[in-house]
Amino acid sequence: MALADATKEIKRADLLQMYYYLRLTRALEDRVTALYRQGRIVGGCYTSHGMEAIAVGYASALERDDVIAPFHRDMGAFLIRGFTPGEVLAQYLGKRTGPTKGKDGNVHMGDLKRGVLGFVSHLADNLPVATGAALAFKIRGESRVAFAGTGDGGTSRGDFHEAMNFAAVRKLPVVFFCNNNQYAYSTPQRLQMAVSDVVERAKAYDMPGEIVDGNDVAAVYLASKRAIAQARAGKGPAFLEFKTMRMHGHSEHDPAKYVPRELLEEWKKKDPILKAEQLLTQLGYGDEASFHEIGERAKKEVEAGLEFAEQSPLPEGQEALEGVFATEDEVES
Amino acid sequence: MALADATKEIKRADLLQMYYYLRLTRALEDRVTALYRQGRIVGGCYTSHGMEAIAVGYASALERDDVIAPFHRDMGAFLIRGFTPGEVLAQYLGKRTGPTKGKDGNVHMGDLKRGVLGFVSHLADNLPVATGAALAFKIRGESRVAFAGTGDGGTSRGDFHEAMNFAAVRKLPVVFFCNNNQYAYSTPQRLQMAVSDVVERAKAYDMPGEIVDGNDVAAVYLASKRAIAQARAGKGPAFLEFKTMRMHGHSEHDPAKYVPRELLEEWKKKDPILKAEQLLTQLGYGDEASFHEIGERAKKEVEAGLEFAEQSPLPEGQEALEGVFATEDEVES
Amino acid sequence: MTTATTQSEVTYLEAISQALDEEMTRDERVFLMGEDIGAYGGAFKITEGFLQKYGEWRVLDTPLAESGFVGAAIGAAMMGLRPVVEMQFADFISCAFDQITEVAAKNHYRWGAAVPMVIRAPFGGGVHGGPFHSECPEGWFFHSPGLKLVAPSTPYDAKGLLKAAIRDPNPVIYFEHKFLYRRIKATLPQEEYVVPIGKADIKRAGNDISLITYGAMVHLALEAAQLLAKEGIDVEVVDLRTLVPLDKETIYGSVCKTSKAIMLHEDNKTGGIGAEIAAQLAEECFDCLDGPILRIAPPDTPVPFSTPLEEFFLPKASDIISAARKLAAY
Amino acid sequence: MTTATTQSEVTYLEAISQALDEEMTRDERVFLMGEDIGAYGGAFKITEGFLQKYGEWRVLDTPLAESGFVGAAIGAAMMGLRPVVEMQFADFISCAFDQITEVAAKNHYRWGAAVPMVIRAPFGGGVHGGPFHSECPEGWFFHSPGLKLVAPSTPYDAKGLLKAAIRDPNPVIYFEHKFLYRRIKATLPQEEYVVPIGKADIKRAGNDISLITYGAMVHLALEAAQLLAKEGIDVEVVDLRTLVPLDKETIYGSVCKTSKAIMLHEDNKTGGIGAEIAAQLAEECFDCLDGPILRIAPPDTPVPFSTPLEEFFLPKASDIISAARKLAAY
Ligand SMILES: Cc1ncc(C[n+]2csc(CCOP(=O)(O)OP(=O)(O)O)c2C)c(N)n1
Ligand SMILES: Cc1ncc(C[n+]2csc(CCOP(=O)(O)OP(=O)(O)O)c2C)c(N)n1
Ligand SMILES: [Mg+2]
Ligand SMILES: [Mg+2]
Repeated sequence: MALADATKEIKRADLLQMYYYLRLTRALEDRVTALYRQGRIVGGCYTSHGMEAIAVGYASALERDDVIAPFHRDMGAFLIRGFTPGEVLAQYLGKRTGPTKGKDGNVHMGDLKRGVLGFVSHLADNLPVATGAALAFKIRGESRVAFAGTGDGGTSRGDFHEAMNFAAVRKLPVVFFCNNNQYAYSTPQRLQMAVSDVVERAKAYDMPGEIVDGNDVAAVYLASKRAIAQARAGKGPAFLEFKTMRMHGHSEHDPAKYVPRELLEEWKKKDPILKAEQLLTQLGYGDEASFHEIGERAKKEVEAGLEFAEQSPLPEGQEALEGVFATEDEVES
Repeated sequence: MALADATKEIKRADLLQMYYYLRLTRALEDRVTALYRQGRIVGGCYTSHGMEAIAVGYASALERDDVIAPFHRDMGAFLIRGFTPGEVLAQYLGKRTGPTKGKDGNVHMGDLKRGVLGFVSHLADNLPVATGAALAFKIRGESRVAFAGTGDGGTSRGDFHEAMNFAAVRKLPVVFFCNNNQYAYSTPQRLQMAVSDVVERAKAYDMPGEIVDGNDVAAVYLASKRAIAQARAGKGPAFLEFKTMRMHGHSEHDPAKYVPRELLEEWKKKDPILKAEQLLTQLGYGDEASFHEIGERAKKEVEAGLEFAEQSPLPEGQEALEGVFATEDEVES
Repeated sequence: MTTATTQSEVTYLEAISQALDEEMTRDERVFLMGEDIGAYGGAFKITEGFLQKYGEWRVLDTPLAESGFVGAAIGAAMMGLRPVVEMQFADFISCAFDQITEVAAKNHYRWGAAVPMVIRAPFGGGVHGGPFHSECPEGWFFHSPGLKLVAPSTPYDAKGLLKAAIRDPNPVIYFEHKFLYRRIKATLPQEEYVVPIGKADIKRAGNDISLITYGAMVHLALEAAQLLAKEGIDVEVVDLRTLVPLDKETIYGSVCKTSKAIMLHEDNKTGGIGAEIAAQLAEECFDCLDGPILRIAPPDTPVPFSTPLEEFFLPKASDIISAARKLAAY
Repeated sequence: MTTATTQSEVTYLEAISQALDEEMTRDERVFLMGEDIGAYGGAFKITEGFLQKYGEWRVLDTPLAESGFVGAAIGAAMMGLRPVVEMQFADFISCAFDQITEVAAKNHYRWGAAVPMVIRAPFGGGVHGGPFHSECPEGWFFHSPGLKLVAPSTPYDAKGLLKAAIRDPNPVIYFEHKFLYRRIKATLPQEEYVVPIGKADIKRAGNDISLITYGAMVHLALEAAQLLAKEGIDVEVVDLRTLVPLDKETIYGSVCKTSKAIMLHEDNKTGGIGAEIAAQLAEECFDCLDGPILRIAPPDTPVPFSTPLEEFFLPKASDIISAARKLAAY
């Protein structure tokens, strides 16, 4: 099989690292979910459970200098970019040590120094923004790439269209992806779009598109590598559709009764961690024992992070007034 | 030739009527242009010169009960819907007898009683609106169709995408068209989109699309008939790309130096009135003399309209305050 | 209101549901559009059960595209239907801003086409929603001629104003406060009623100071008024209910009685509705005024997420109390 | 400003061109985006010749998609460039509203990312543009924390404020008045200068009444002030220049001197910037005031097209004169 062959090209260390990030993502989000159920997290709580391979795969395929505009189920990308579990948990708990200092919650994080554009709730809003980052790279002649995504639902927004179109016209170095988990909140794909594959949408921009098994971290990684290489080579944007399934409710409060149980059963078998373990085993890169060890390491990191987050201070009320405007010294002028 | 055959299916009277409307549109807009050059028209002045076949063709293909959301170069559609040259000129001159009573200018006209949704400057804004009209028809089980268009430039806007998508998902009885005249103001198609035919955009919605010679009124009419029939039969929306060329500047003030002269020379030969005359002659429906007679009739109507418009009163200043809100008695409640 | 045989208490949220249900039953032109309002019953469950009752063409789940479905509602309204559109959160109304301000608001003025539609916008903070799930966008639309705006504070008003909004021949934005959804209850009259658009309501009569507000802040105002009463400061709480058109008669009447005014709202201070009312008072009731016109509103920042930040941001009873004391002493 | 060897007179429009040209030469991070700004030089010809001089990657014709290219400008700004985006008409800014208010305005507050960019918005009426080519959208953005807004009234200010806007580390909306483009001229200093954001300018000193305004209305104010001077009413004309942040010091200083204030603007009256300033005065300068705070602004309608309607709609010198007389007699 072509894919199986190709995965041999991925370095052992890289694959193992991706596996580690799959486990770290899972452990961290399981912890978040538990905290939410204990009432210790207020506000929204969106996880990537069962979809971790997407963010882990694409973020692993990028270079340090590249910029990402993650989607709201891309925790793995934050982790790979260096956001620690402690920072993430501090963010969830509204602590001053979170990336937004308590100004915003949950996955609404970003950090220019780590090349992560902060998520904006308004879905697809960050696609034109990432396109603009790619425009900057092109204007300056840099060999950097932007990588930006949205969900199946988000592809219905006008900003998706305007970003895709602009990027295609100017052949900008940006890779767009859609995290197609078959539902947008409760809305099934058939009420969201008339095409059966989101990738069809790329045809309107003469943009190359590819359908990828979103639960296979190696497939995501390799497809991302190809698209990134094309964009970096100046051949213009590309579109990737990562097929997957949302295994929880939209947010923790949603029991997702509108999803047929069989669908979940079916996809449970395709769990990205399971899939990665099968691959690693097949390639002789790991076994039960080493998987267990990595899982434990991830959990420990999360627990250490939680301790950090819990011990971190909340912001003081009047900090609400800070930061509306940037000051001269923050940007070179 | 298939098209030549098909045009035989168009009733002689219908074809002759379309020819008349081509001439009426041309005569009216030539008059508007002349007035503009005399400084008697203030504000913008957009004409359909060389593109008249589009509006005349599609508006002739619709039934009385259908609703149109015309584009800013669709004067023929207004005329076919019963807007008189007098009303149109009154609109241009800001008179109280214009369809907007002086509240708005030029092609920004509409009238629900005549099934015409008023043009909104913000391009593509009326596509979701027309989609909503089609939704109303579907909800009420009426056999009516909405017909709505924009230019090649307008297809880049998010509202184009959102309208096309919604219509496709719900299989609404709406026909979208793009009046592709190769430029959006000064912007050539290649800076507007990456595809070479606008019709490619329809693929993103699994919507049937067709490229049509926009300078051939019979071709426009027949393609519109087909798309309308499909929509009316409940098979969902369709998309038509009318290929044409803008023969003047964007607006009268624009010399359009950015358009290669050869392109204009080439398209001049494809003038829709010329083409219609060739067809009519071929079918034995008319000759030089009858064309001349129809042209004169059109000009006379325009002159009579101008007299009406000139003699019409301007609104009184305080009428500016009227009409912000609708009153109960305007709509049944 | 005439007294009536009463039903059991309903929440603010249930009152909204009832209004929708009654209007859909009364008038078959009324239909609903929005994200996840069908099988799911809406993010806040306001339309739970509606899909089953009215079918998928009157309870229409839309693609995730606010501009598109607001535009579609405009078109359907012009064709004679009465769409009620749900924003999942008021914050996302920014995506439909162009359709609302340029198309819906101006159609009738420009070419005489009435656009009878309602946009329901769950707004406001105090729910740990952060910058994108707590916004108060009414200030933008307040400054857009052609739109009516309402913002009920009680279950009674919520039901009556929504029914009035649906029957109005114009585009109406209905600001429903998320914080109030399940926090307040009332017994509603069993017979039909409508709360007319354009009428403010004195929620507490008083002689010393007019406290002019709307939405969730009405409850804070009443709370503060009660505490101030103990100090002998008699506050009149004016609940605007309708933001456009403003009920100048009631507002001016109250201020001319008390000679002192405080504006209170949850929307950002600068350019908020309180500014307009203060300006009107300073222009048209200047001679009635016995002191400065004070404003209590959040600072000019987005709504922050973390609890201490959001608490700092939102107006508090103590803010009202100190403003009232200051004014009373004037 | 230090006096300088002067060049020939330039129009308001040329002043804007000069600022863009100088900043693009000074700082290679500055680049332009918009519809038809390249080969065509922009709908108003402000960037005529720029494409030839700076190339197609610094003078970028965009697809017709305001949300898309404003979003792209935000991204490029965060990557360290200094985009200047042109709206073909300010009216179309509604299409980019979401990107401006939710992304550009909030990024720094939310996660510390500075967004140094400028949106040029040719605004205002008096040009027979009708409802979609005459709008004054500043009121909406005035009420959106995180944006700076400027609106120059003279060639000098137009140039200096645009340069300041480009150098500012924040998103700035630059409202340039279409009516003034070719109607006013001035001789500008030859050496470089910047007009700092946040400083109002007294365009005419006076002792009796403060007339507070901005944009094209400054010229109407000066005209009226001259006529009023003949009647012995000495009007001070305060040109705000910057709308956010407001120069409270200058505004309050003027009003505390004259004790009387009139707000004048071309944006719709209700919820306009005049309301906010009036509210601030009524709150913070109440004791200085010797009369009501008057507002002169168009009614709450779209901008109508036909000449008599638009003339009725726009403020006139006679409106100012009667307001000033009324206030002087107070
Ligand atoms: C413009 C906008 N409208 C509505 C919402 C509310 N909302 C948040 S997530 C969501 C569904 C998203 O679906 P999808 O894009 O498929 O992503 P998924 O959650 O399935 O991963 C909705 C409707 C939003 N965030 N933005
Ligand atoms: C949203 C929006 N942005 C900008 C404009 C200004 N504008 C008016 S017409 C036009 C070009 C339109 O091109 P196209 O859609 O191809 O129509 P054409 O005029 O070529 O028939 C532009 C940019 C507008 N009307 N709407
Ligand atoms: Mg999804
Ligand atoms: Mg065109």
